[in-house]
Amino acid sequence: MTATLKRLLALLAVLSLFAAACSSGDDATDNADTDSTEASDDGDSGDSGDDGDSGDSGDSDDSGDTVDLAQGGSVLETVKARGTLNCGVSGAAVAFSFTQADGSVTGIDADYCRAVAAAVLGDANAVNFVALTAAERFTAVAAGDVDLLMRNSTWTQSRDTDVGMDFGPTTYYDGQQLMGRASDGFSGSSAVSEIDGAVVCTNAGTTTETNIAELAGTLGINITLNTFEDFNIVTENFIAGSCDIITTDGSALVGRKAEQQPEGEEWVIFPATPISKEPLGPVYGQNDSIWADVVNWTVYATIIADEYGVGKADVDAALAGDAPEMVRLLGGEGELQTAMGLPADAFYQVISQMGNYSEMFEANLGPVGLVREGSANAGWQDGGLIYAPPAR
Amino acid sequence: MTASFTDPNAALSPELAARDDMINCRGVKKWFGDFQALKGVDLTVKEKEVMVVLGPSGSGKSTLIRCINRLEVHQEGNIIVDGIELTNDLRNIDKIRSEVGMVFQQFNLFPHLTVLDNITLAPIWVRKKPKAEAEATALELLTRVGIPEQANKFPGQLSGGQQQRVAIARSLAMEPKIMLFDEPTSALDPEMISEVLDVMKTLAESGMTMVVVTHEMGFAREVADRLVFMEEGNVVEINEPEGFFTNPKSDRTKLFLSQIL
Amino acid sequence: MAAIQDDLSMNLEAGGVAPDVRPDTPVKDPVQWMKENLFSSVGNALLTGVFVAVLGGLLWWFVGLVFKDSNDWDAVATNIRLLFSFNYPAEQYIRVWFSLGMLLGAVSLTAAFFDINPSMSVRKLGINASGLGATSLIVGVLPATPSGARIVFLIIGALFLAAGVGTLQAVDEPHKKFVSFPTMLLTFGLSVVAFAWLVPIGRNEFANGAVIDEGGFANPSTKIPWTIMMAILVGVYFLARAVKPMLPVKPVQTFLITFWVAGPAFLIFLVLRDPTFDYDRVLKVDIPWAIGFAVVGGAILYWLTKPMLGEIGRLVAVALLGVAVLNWVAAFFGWWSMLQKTRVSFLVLALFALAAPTFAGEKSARVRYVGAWVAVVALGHWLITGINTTSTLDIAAPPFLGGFTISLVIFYYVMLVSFPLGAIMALARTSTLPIFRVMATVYIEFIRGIPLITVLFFFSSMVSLFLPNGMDLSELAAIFIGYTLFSAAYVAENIRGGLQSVRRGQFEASDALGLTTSQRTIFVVLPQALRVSIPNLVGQAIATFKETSLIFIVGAFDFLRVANVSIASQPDYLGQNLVGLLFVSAVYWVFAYSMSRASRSLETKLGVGSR
Amino acid sequence: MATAQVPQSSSAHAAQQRPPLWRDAGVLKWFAQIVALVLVVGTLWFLSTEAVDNLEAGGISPGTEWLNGPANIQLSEGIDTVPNSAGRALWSGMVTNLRLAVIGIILSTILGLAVGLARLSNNWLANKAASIFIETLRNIPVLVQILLWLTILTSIGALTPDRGPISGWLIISQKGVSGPRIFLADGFYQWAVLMGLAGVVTYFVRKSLNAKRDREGGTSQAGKATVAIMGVSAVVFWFINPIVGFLGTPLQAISDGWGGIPQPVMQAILSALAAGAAVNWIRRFLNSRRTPAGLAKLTDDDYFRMIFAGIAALLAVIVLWRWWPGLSSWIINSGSDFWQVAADKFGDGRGARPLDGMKPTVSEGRFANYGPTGWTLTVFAAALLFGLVFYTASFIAEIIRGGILAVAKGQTEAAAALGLSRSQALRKVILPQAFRIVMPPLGNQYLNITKNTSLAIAVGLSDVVQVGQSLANKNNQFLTVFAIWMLFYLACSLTISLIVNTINARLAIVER
Repeated sequence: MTATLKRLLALLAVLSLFAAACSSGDDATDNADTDSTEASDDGDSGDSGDDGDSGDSGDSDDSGDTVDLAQGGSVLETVKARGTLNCGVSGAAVAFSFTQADGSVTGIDADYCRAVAAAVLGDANAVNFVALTAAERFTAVAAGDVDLLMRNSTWTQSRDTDVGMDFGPTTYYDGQQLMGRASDGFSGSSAVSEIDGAVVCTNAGTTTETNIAELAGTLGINITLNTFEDFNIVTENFIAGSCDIITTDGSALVGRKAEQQPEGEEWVIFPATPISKEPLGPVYGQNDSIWADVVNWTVYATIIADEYGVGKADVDAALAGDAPEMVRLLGGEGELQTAMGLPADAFYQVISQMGNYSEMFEANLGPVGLVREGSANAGWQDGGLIYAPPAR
Repeated sequence: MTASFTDPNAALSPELAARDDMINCRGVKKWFGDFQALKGVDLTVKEKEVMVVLGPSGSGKSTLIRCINRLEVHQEGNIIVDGIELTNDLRNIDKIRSEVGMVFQQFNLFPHLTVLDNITLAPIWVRKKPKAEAEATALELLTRVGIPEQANKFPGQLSGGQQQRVAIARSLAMEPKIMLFDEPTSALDPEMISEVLDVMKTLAESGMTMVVVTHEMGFAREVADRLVFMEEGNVVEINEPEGFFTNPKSDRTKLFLSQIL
Repeated sequence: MAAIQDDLSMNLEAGGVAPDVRPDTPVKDPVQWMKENLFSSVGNALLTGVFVAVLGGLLWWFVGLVFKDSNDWDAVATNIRLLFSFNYPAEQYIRVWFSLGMLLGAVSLTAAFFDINPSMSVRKLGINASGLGATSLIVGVLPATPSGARIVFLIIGALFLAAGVGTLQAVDEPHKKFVSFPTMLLTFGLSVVAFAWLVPIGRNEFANGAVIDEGGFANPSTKIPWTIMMAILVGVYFLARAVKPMLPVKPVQTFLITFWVAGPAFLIFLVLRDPTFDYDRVLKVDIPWAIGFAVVGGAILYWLTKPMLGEIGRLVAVALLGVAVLNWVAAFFGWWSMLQKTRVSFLVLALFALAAPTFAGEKSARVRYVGAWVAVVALGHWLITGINTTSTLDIAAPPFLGGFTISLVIFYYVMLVSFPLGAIMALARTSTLPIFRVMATVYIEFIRGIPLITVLFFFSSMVSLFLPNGMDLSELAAIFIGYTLFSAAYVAENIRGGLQSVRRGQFEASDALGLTTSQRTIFVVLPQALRVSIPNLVGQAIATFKETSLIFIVGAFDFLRVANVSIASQPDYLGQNLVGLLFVSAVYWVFAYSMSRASRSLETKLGVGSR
Repeated sequence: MATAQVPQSSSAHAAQQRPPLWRDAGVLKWFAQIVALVLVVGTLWFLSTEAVDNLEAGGISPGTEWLNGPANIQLSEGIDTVPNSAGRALWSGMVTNLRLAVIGIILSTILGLAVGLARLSNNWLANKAASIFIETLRNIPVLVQILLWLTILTSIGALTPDRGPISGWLIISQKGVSGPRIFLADGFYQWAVLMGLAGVVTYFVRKSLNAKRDREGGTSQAGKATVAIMGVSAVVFWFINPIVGFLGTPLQAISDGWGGIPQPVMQAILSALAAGAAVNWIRRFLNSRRTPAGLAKLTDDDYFRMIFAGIAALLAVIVLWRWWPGLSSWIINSGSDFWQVAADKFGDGRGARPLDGMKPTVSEGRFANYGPTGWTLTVFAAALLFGLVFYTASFIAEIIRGGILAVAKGQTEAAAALGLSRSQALRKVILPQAFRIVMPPLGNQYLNITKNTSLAIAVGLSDVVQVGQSLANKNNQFLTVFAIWMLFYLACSLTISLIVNTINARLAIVER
């Protein structure tokens, strides 16, 4: 017995040391590929040296080279070297990105992750989806845990300037809306001032919470505001009747209404006169214009293809076709794409594997009842805001 | 201060007087907070001498021998054991502890170790002896104290007398020059006392230097070279056994003897 | 049910209030039994009435909850994989099965080599089966049960009741006859296999999110592995029993303990991470360094363990420690660069050197000590090299998975690290040195005074603030560190309880024998203290396990988040929180309950209660 | 111990040899401790400077000023759902925590006691039901239980104006539970002062009655007298309580006087207190080392202790004058505020009724919601409370069962031999003894329930953690927010352990 105990103790002591060693080694690896921005600022300071050689200790010399390259380079190089794209998503946002039973992620945000992977790596499936909560998403971008964040994140001034990240072109123009019950006397034309005395529920840690509180103050109405960490509980409580009104981005409300409205009850979404503007789009690390170009032009490529009506099916025809902008975009004249470090057929891959903007919209947002026509998400020719600079 | 100065070398037989000092206490004082347990004890124990310390409870007997092993730290005076003075010096403390064995009233065997492991623990880890050698010694010692068959049992499975004999064997395994006994028989049932005392007698006959705190008068009379009587932190009388029992010098000793005999 | 029956009898044995049930009490006839146990007095009869109403009402309500119209149990059945391993790639699943197989094999080996043979008397078996049958019958009769399930419940209830009562009637003196452990193991294995092959679960084959197999029965990729798992569980046990007489038991036991402490870490690391070594670099850099440390360090340690070396050894050890610390300081300020693992190795060497006098001794002991050092070097260098190497696996949240696996992994690592940390703090808190004591006390009481959730928030959102520029921790690592520091304070309190139960005499006896303070602590005090605190430590482990659910709040994709958020966000199962939560409760319950049962039998075995 | 030895009584023996430093146990142990202390303090110092640097690089200066700034958030429920400052929002959250903790402690104790006793019952069914309760609930994580309760409770049924079960008195719906509310009205503080006086009178009457009984035998009428005096005074004072309204003036004077203390004076007083404490400690310490023969030998240990006491006092003084002078003015201001609040309670215009009550109502308007008149537990608070109470009760039941079983069997037998019934034996013999065994673990559970109120964030309830989290998400003042959480919970823990320790000490004395 003693012998066993003795050995056990000795072993535990050793193991605790290892655990300490492991965790330090661990974060070293975490940094090795993503730490480039900080490290490059400090030049050859002690910290970066520390990370560098711990990364070295396991990797071969060429991995060391990668780190060197990345020091002055872009996320683009890192992604190419890694062979997969780390893409931050919500994992729990209906129609935008949700986790399926087999672990795959579906939704328009997820599709844009795939589109970027198709552009950079030629394979739409070379994506690691990292599910992130609202609270941790921006830290993940700033720390480089993800290369790209597609997590219905609103582009705001403070976020753009503050926290070490940049925003790409908007992929969905959203706006905060409210949803109530028809049985409470609401209609599609109800005004916010009518919710006096209501129990309003929304999700915590987002702009919607602040918006509704401020609005209630401005309108001088009394509301009880309950906030929850995730929107499922909000909807649950709305169904149960514990909440009178729920509010979040209009797209989510439409989705919830389409999927969860019980039999015999009528939910109404208040008019789209926005309480707030919520432009949603890709987010990436600050001051990396190479990577920003790649992401932005992937989005633009889907929009331009949409303008020309070129989808998955007719992409080959378009490549051989006579619209010069489209031919250029699809890599007919390769230098535009190669100039930004992508293969010439990058956007050909995007359109052929993922389709154009319309196709992605219809495939993901259509089923939950969201329509482009008449909304801000219509193409610019149809009076919407979806617009891309020319590919020249 | 109670001033009953006793000569530490009193009542020494010429044979003993010729030998070297093993333990030498000079003016040892010890306080527990406000309570003074030792009030200046002077004592000399000669090589191979068996000294029995008597006295009513609370008289400082246990404190004295615990100071000799530095289980308690004395605050004033000097204690020199086998030529080494007890100070804060780690090396000296280690040296003395491995030379002085101690047997406790409550045995203090390690309940989670077998008898054999109890005995070999210190020889292996303190004396750095090979395990096989330590075990051989342990078995030999167990034979000497008369319980070789109990080697693989746990202390909880032994009777009190057997446990105390294991405790003695455990101390002896360190090959101490001096053995301290702190009331070794007072936690035992009467029928077990003799088996422990017999072991102690054998040990005394083999020439071990021993300091024994006990209430066993028969043992004291039979085995001791000298008797020390303590009261209230002072040494009241030092005498050889016959003189102590038949013709005590101090009144306090007489009173004590009359109560106890 | 079975377990509760156990509790009942335990209560009767332990309780001074209830009468003892002697093992040879004959089985009474039901009327007499009811008279004694339910209607012994008017008050008792009244109580029985009240509880019949309460229990019946609760059962009715619960059955209604489980079979509510709006519940779609397909949500759980379809998402089982998501719940347990989140988005772990399906084509790599063989690794998960491999590690599960290792663990099950270890369970069997442990049972065989530690003689763990829980057996159940036939009487208890019969009573449990009848109880289960009766409950099932009642559920079948309740109006809340949907008509489809009603028949199943009635049939199962009737079968179990008949089997239970039949067993009790057929076997005479059923309390003296026992069902052996191998039989129970075999029955369990066969039941699981039968369940996998015979019970339809449905919706289980996917192609990129779309269900392509709506068939009723679990698909072969689940059935066959489970059959193999059960074959391992049962087969390894019988194999081990067969070879046990030929093998030395002690070393196997030591190996098994080592496996249970360190094995899961290896499985997580090796099987779920799979480093791709660059062998050129391994040969040129890693192996030479490891050999260098092993040889030079071994020589130093061999010299340091010389008996009676004196303070020169201590000085050398302190000097080594100085060098080791300096290396870290240098790394911090960028004075000179060095491989991370050399820094770690220096530190470990210094600690080994400091501990050397404690383990000093004759030649064989010294060789053993050096051997331990070499093993540590080999292991450590391999681990660090592996960790710093890219993995062949594309898992979204390296190095862990999500779902239940992450709960288990966090639980395992937290316990592994907080245990030694807690032991050190407990020693510091009971030490006689005032500054150590005050520091440990302040830390422990501070941590115990605040809720875990605030600690997790602090670490998940603030750790990067406290680190120098350029250093960063992943979210999960931060959570893990926070949870470990939290848990260590509780572990320390439990061990302190054990330390205080070690009697003063033990210390004195050790001192009298000349053991040094560290020898006294390692060989005498800690073993006794740990044994006393085992039940409390297991209790603490259960609490730690349950509280892994709190990482849900700081945003980790653990079991609870998958059930409550991820599944409820799938268009097919929008809003199916209730079924997810019920399933999560059931799984947590099974694990926590088995752990508490195990700890209770451990307590009885160690006789801690009777001390 | 190893300091230079100056023999005081006799020079017959040589001085103790001082060992070399690296072998001196006394020096070594202090050396190791100081090194450890320096390492820990150094690491903490390094980390905190890093934190401050990092924060300032991000344009945030950690501090407390923002607590007085606007909150910009709305709370779900609490004493103030639209707080006008961040500090007020946090305070409102703390009150929510405390309310939940107190209600939770009371309910879980009652439930736990019931289940624990049922677990010991001879009735097979009661016993079994109790063990199912315990084994089910304590093995499911409390967070999961809370979320389950939320799902379950929101399916109760819609709130309508005439909803029951007792319409107008008790209303249960998926928006929560509402019942009549009793609250302290204006006259309460006057009434409380008068009742305190009545209490003093009762105390002396009881004392004399008990003394009489001891002298003359028979039964004392103390119990009846207590009921009579307190009952009569309660009724009488209910109507005449405004007569003590004059107390407002002296309290106001105390408040003004306290607020008038200049800051340096307060600093000086506090410094003097710190220094005095250190001197007092050293004096007491030296006294404990004093012997009839004079001062005993002081060891190195003792010197180190005294030096540390001095350093601690010095640090306190430096903190007071140099690092945190605001502490003194805070003590002055809040002390003054405290007396001011007390004075206000007795000010003019206070009505005569000590207590008041209102029935629950359902608000008129577009939505059916509970009105402010009743005592309302929203469904979110209810889910949290149910989760906490059921989970904790399962532990309390086990503690109580264990405590009762731990009371020796002989006690039960002796009680039976005296002819006490089972319930009497339980009430008079076993429970009082079990209580003492049960108290410390029970205190632990109370602490747990208090700490677990922080799970309110999972059901969207605005407790101190949720409010702090929302605020910190907006202004990144995580450090201050965490410090506030810490202080709040540590204060709760200390209070609870203080109460439990006091009760335990009292019980221990009573038993002997």
